[in-house]
Amino acid sequence: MHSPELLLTMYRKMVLARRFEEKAGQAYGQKKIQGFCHLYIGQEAVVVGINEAIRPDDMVMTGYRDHVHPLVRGSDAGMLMAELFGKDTGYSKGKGGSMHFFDIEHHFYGGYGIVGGQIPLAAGLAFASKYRNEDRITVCSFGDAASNQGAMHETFNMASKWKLPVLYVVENNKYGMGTDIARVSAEPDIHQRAVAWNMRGVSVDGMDVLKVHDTVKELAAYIRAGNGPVLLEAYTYRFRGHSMSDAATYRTKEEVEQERLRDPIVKLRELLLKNRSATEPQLDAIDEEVKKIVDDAISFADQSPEPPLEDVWTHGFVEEGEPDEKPRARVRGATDVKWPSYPTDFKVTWDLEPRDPPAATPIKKGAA
Amino acid sequence: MHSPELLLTMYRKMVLARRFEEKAGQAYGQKKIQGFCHLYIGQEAVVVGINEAIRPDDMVMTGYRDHVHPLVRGSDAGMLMAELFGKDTGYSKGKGGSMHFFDIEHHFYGGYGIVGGQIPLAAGLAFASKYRNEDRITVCSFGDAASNQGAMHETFNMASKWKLPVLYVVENNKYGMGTDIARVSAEPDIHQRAVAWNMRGVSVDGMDVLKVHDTVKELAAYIRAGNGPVLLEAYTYRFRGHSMSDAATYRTKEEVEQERLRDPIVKLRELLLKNRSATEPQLDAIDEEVKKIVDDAISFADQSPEPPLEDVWTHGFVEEGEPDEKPRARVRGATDVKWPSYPTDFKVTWDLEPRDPPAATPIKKGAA
Amino acid sequence: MAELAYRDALKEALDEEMGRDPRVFLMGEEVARYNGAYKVSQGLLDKYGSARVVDAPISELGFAGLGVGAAMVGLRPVIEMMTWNFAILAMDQIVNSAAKLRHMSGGQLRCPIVFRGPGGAGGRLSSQHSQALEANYAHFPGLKVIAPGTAADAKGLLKSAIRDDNPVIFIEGELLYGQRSEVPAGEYVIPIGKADIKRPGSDVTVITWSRMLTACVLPAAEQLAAKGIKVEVLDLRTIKPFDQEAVAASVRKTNRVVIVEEGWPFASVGSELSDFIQRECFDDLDAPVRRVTGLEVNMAYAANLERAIQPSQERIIEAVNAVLYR
Amino acid sequence: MAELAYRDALKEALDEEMGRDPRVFLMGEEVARYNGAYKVSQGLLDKYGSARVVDAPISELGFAGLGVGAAMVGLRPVIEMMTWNFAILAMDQIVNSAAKLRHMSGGQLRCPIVFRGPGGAGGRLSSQHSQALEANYAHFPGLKVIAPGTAADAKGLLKSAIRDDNPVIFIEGELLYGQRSEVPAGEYVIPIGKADIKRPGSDVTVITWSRMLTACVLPAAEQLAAKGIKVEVLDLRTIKPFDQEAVAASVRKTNRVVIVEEGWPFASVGSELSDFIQRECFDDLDAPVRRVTGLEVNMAYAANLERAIQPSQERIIEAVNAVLYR
Ligand SMILES: Cc1ncc(C[n+]2csc(CCOP(=O)(O)OP(=O)(O)O)c2C)c(N)n1
Ligand SMILES: Cc1ncc(C[n+]2csc(CCOP(=O)(O)OP(=O)(O)O)c2C)c(N)n1
Ligand SMILES: [Mg+2]
Ligand SMILES: [Mg+2]
Repeated sequence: MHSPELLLTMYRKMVLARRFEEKAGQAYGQKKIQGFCHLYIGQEAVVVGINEAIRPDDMVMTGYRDHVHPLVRGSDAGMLMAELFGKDTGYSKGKGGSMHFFDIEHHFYGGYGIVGGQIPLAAGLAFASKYRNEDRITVCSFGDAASNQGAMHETFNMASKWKLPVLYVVENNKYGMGTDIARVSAEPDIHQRAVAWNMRGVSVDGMDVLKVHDTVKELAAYIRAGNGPVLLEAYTYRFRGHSMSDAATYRTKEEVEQERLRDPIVKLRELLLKNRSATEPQLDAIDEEVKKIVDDAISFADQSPEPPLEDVWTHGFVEEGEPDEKPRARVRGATDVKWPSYPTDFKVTWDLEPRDPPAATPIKKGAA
Repeated sequence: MHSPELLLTMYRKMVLARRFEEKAGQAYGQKKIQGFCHLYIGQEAVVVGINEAIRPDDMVMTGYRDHVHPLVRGSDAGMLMAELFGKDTGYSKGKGGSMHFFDIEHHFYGGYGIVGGQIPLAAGLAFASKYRNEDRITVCSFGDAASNQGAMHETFNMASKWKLPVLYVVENNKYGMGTDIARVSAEPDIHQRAVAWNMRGVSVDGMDVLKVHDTVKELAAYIRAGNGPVLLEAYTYRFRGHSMSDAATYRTKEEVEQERLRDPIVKLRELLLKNRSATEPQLDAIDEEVKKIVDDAISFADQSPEPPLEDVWTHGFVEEGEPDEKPRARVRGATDVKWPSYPTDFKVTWDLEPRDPPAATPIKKGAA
Repeated sequence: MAELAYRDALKEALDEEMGRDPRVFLMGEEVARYNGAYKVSQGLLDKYGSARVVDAPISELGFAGLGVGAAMVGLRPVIEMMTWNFAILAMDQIVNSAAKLRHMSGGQLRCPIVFRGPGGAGGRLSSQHSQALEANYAHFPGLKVIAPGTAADAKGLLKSAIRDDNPVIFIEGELLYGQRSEVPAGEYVIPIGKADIKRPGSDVTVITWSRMLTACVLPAAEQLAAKGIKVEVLDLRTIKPFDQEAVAASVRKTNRVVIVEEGWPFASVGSELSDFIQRECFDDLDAPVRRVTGLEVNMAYAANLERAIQPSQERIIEAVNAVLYR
Repeated sequence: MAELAYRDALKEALDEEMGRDPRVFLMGEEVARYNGAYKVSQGLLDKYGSARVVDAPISELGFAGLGVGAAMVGLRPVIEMMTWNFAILAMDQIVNSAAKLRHMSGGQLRCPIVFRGPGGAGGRLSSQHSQALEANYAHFPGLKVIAPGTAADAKGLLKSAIRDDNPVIFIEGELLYGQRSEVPAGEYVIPIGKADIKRPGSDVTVITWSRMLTACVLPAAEQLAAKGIKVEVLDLRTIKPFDQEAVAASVRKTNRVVIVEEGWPFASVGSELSDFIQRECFDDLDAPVRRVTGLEVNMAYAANLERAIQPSQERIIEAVNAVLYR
């Protein structure tokens, strides 16, 4: 039911994600990357499973743990690494850094550092799709701890009421920084809360890339068909600390070891071999290929110049007629960049509510 | 099961509330009251039912539709009216006006103009009670439309997780300004949302003062016993517009007429007579007594002076040693004012969480 | 020229811009069926339908962010804040998302959005409902801030704001909505960042914006004229970026300045203007810059206190006399 | 005197105040089990228990409001904001509840609460995490704003803030936490509203606060001293109410002023100081007030851009030379 191509793609992407993050971690140790740096190691099955289940032109957003989301969409690894290094060749010319990746060419809309801040924004992306009758959906992920932000409540209500085409994915890695989510949540089963917004809530084993893929496949179709938003809770785990400065003493060695047994990459590799979808040498070749990509990314980032000092002043206000920056064209001289373009002349053909006031909702009397 | 005294008290308070609001509405027409003025007419059964079911030293808060909440607690009608008139003899010397009533002597903590703003504050009152091992509870009401504010989500999570002694009452009068709550809510049955915070959710016919009373009696005991917060949805209706400037054309005449048939005062009067808890002349006497109180309130407010101009500068920063204003002592020369006083030397004897880290919550795997 | 109420001038701007550009939509509390809490959007639901004139729940942070998201992908939202007092709840999405998106993305994104609604005192509404908050937004790089004082300026500037490719904070005067004044016929825009001399003069420059212009500055100038004092009234209209040239030119002409603003004095737009003037026109100033502001207190409900807290003709005249050393 | 890290000085203040007054409690994200994101509350959970050192969910608006409520009924909450960038989400409860309660209630209530946490740039954190937001709070009547630059000031002022009966915004320097400096032994408080001359001088006054003091103002003064220029460094410590007398006295002595602040220039605390000085010391000024601020741009992540955006010794020296007309 899963083609070998799909399985191998997912394997390759998870390994790419893992190696990219490991290298980023090393570079942080060498102070080539500074500030906050939130690694995604352990959680790869979530984004990879999602990405292979949606369309390339669907839109994706997340929080500050955002390196892997664009990477698996097809972003240039070297330019992502260069962004981490604060170099001119980074996607944002070193303006954003680790927490604020953006790759609009690949429909990755960021990278937000305010916990939960992306949740309303994603509803806006989805609103625009619906407004223009596009059939694209938006996938917005956020952490378990972000689910206690008021922004989520406000947005889920609107998204559900207006049936916006957006999939919210809570990447439940059990901790918000050092805090076990169950310690600060009255209802730690986050997808169970979805009823409060009359919204579909689903959970999935986020360490199993196939389950994530299959679940999202179904949900994406459901959402694309106009059924409104879904909240998907993916149970996952970060093998590293919250950020580079976190020794993660708030969890036991046993817990971490236990979780490492669920490593999604190991699991998929075993499956591929068991299935005979791939041979050891094939997989080793992929590992090698990925290693090279990531090594190249590091050298590219290393060798790239810092942004020019005048860049302090750029990307403030957009001047009239000023075009958007197209990073891959700028940095790699790419001529195949497909930049999203939106119609300026169209007709809005749908109604959010019936024009004639519906019959007044009946007056309620209460149970007691 | 309800003593005649209780029934008569509730009757008297509902009539007092109604007459007070009617007079305030008239005074608004005469421009003696200005700005926003949100009348509670039609909803009286909610606050009266609650008030007779809680203790006088329990704490109460609400939004800007706040005239009646303190009135039924025992606030001086004249001083409330004077506040509406912007006079020196008002509870806040004319600083707060209609939307910001405060009467600390009667444990009425305001009067907030930011929709939903009182929700976190009430959790703070309840937190303080718990912190000091007091057995007082807090009752915080807000409107149906306020339930879409993020502040509610954030607060309910904390209140429920920490089992704070607070009763949240959503006074569901079906509209937030001109908007039918069902038009902007994915789950318009607001108490049903309580599950999202693992919180008890209850509804009651808010036009029936006895039902409100009995429900709150039970809930107050439940909360006082340490079982945590409850969300009570009281279905009610405002007979007037949102504020004085609202012609309320967004609802049909029929709907309003239909609702007027449920007038809680008429209903209770009929019950009292049917029950033989009171005779017509007795009730008429109460009506007369109330009329006099309200007439007096108007003349008192009318005859009171404006605050002195120097008052522009008062009640900014509290200077060291500066006492709090005790309105009834200041205005009426009352010597029986019981001002809340809090211990400054005590021991905090409870833990919010067990000191030893509890066993880690088990790792979840997801359903799909 | 025809007279139009300030609210109707704004409505014309919205209507014209929604007519010419399907990407423009209006979202906010009570904007649709109720036709706007202050009736600025009267008739727009009927004309443009419920996808383009959207009644939002009371979720300021949520729908502000939703607007920003829509702006990121090619729409041009106009987000109505019922008043700017409530927008404090949405501030995170305004200053941390809208104001930073182009920069954080290294120029990949733009955020053409207008946040608009009434600011300042609303008339006997006490402290939570009577705040002039322009300084709080003007402080942040990445936001333009506009606060028109007349119907004509309101219309022309709102149209410019909607066409601008940057996030714009558009603060209307809550007490101006009913005020009628002359508005040019037909379509026109007023450029962002240009001040306007509302009354020429040579003795003192009074700089102001929004409601203070007609509520007390122009009447005070009239009174002073009767005493032979020629006040130049400079209406900033755009607060950020403000018109440095116009300010400097007027100060160089008159050598004396009074700044009048409704908001609080501390770290306000007036402070910024004063700082600019004392540095750029140091040798031109014959007296220190004086300011007339809302008093450094929370707004009271009582009529006499509310009056005393706000700038008045008397206080302006006093300040003008002070800079003239009279 | 012993040397103490800024974070430990703050911890001592919290510990001493919690020890002397059971009404004081600390609430915020990661303050308890994790001992604070910046370790300011190290050990306090163990000492005071989970009712007094409370790990909050990521619900800034909610727990800020909860704190205000607790302050209304006799507790003295210290609410930690993990950084002030996130407190923007809580701003409504800070400015619309805490700052207005005493006034709205006509003096019936008081709100003794401290909101504290780090402000300013954190070191390569890009724009959403690098904001110096003191101006936004100082703008509102009803709030005191404190921003200490040394460990000793941090301790003494935090103790005063906790004892104060008003809401206090206490902004720590995110990059100061590890900085060690001398702290007096034993208990002491530093009064709110008093500036401190951190280096006396007679040629130019440089006014600053928080991290800029040690990060660039004192080093620049040292460099200038080598050139024979005697800079008086006035550390504001309290931003609101600021020490008008100390500012005026220093300016009257030196006749030249440079204001250095980490935040953006527009409508900032520096604008306010400049306005105050040009008016109160108009005849004392030999040169216009100059300001060195964070540049009017969003913060970039790249090391060189981040450096260039922040005030520097070079820019301070340049400004000092400018006011000296050298
Ligand atoms: C509004 C806000 N509050 C606090 C922070 C600091 N902070 C950054 S990440 C984080 C924990 C978030 O945990 P979670 O949502 O579970 O995501 P995870 O890091 O586990 O992916 C916190 C508290 C922030 N960035 N923004
Ligand atoms: C944060 C905020 N947003 C908007 C408003 C304007 N406003 C005042 S009352 C109101 C409707 C509230 O309706 P509901 O919560 O149902 O209470 P009700 O008035 O029906 O008692 C609105 C939108 C406000 N005061 N505060
Ligand atoms: Mg997490
Ligand atoms: Mg309602």
